[in-house]
Amino acid sequence: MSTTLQPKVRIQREDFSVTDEIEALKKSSKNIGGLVVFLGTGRELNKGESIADLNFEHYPKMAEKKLDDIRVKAIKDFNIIDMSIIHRIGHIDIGENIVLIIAAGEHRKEAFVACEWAIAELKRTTPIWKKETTTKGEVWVQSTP
Amino acid sequence: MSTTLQPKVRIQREDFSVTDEIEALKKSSKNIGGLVVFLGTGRELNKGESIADLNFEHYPKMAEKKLDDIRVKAIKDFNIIDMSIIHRIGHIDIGENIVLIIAAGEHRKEAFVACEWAIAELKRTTPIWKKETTTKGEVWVQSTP
Amino acid sequence: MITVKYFAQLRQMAGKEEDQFELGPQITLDQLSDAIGSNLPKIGELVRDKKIMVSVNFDVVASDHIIQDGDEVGLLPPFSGGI
Amino acid sequence: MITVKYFAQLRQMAGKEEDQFELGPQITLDQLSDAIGSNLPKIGELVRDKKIMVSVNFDVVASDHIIQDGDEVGLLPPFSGGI
Repeated sequence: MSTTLQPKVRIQREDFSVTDEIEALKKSSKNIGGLVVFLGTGRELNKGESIADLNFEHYPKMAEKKLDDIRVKAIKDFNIIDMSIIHRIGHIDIGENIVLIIAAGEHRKEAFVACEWAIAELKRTTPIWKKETTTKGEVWVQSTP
Repeated sequence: MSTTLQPKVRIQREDFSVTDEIEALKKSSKNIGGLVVFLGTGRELNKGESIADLNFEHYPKMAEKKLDDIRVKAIKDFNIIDMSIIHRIGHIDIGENIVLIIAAGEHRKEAFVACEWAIAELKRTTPIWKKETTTKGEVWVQSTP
Repeated sequence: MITVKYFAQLRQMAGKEEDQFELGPQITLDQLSDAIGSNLPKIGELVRDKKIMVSVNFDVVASDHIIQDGDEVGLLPPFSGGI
Repeated sequence: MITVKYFAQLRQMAGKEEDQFELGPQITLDQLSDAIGSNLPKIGELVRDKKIMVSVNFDVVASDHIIQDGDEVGLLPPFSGGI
């Protein structure tokens, strides 16, 4: 388990450990009863095209600001105890982790709602772009719901 | 990372690693794009009572059968790729992991629905019982929604 | 022979994990509750009054279920798994 | 001075990550799109036709937003973070 205290919202090149991030979030409160985690990973296929690899880029400062906004709003609006959001950038292979959102609540219901809202909001508001490399070449992906 | 291949539905005394369970499930398909995880942990308070520790017991064979049924039904009904369900029994301290459900889908929506359904169904159908030790003594907990 | 399993608070009330009864090839749940109640009157009453769920061979059954010789019966207090 | 940042496909189209313009204390988005278009006509057109989102100082703005000298403007293709 990592002993360094890291910010709860991060954009980073390196992979993350889901277990370490959960254990870090658990330290927020002894009253956490339910954690809901969304983990997005690199799929091999998109609309029938075979993907060789993915590359993510972001708008520094703005992307972090939007993720911070999502975390603060989720804690306030859904009455959860805490939330972590981590998104990777750079080259990502098939099967690798891309994005992690953890919502920690006293009970499970609010954690499910907050986690599902947060990933939808991330896709809507956060300046991060995905480039897919397929057999046909490179494609900047348009938003998908 | 664990190299032993373990069943995807388990009831066990020892703790589990969320990361290891996710990585094991990822091996089901290269087409997994979204994993939704529910992790239940031991809270310090329940209805204002301070909890010293928790103890879970189960009905062997029947509990495993019900978890298997939930996994099979979730994969079929919600069109997810795979699911893991692990529940611990025996003595559990505050903050420790109790139950883990992972739903892996091509997309996130079906994974959220399947995961949330599975934990509700576990509580409804699976013969597992929780005993809380508080300052007032031991209490077998009645079902909560 | 029918095996009856006690769990959680019922196990603590019974002071044991199971009982075994010789009650013929087919019996009703009422007949079983009488047999249980001869030694454990409180538990017999809970079963008769349908205050607890009953499983037969690892599935919950309705109160009119006919129990066969060789079946395993579980007496199940309200579940509280998960969190 | 106003800094304009290009991202993703716009960065590839522009062949650079940013431009800087001296355009006075306050300008409209249309004036900025003309300045961008003088070197990068396609991108200038996308901005003028409101085909892409524009951020000013890290927040998305409406098309009538007035840009101040010193602002950082981001030209933002549709986002595709998450999965």
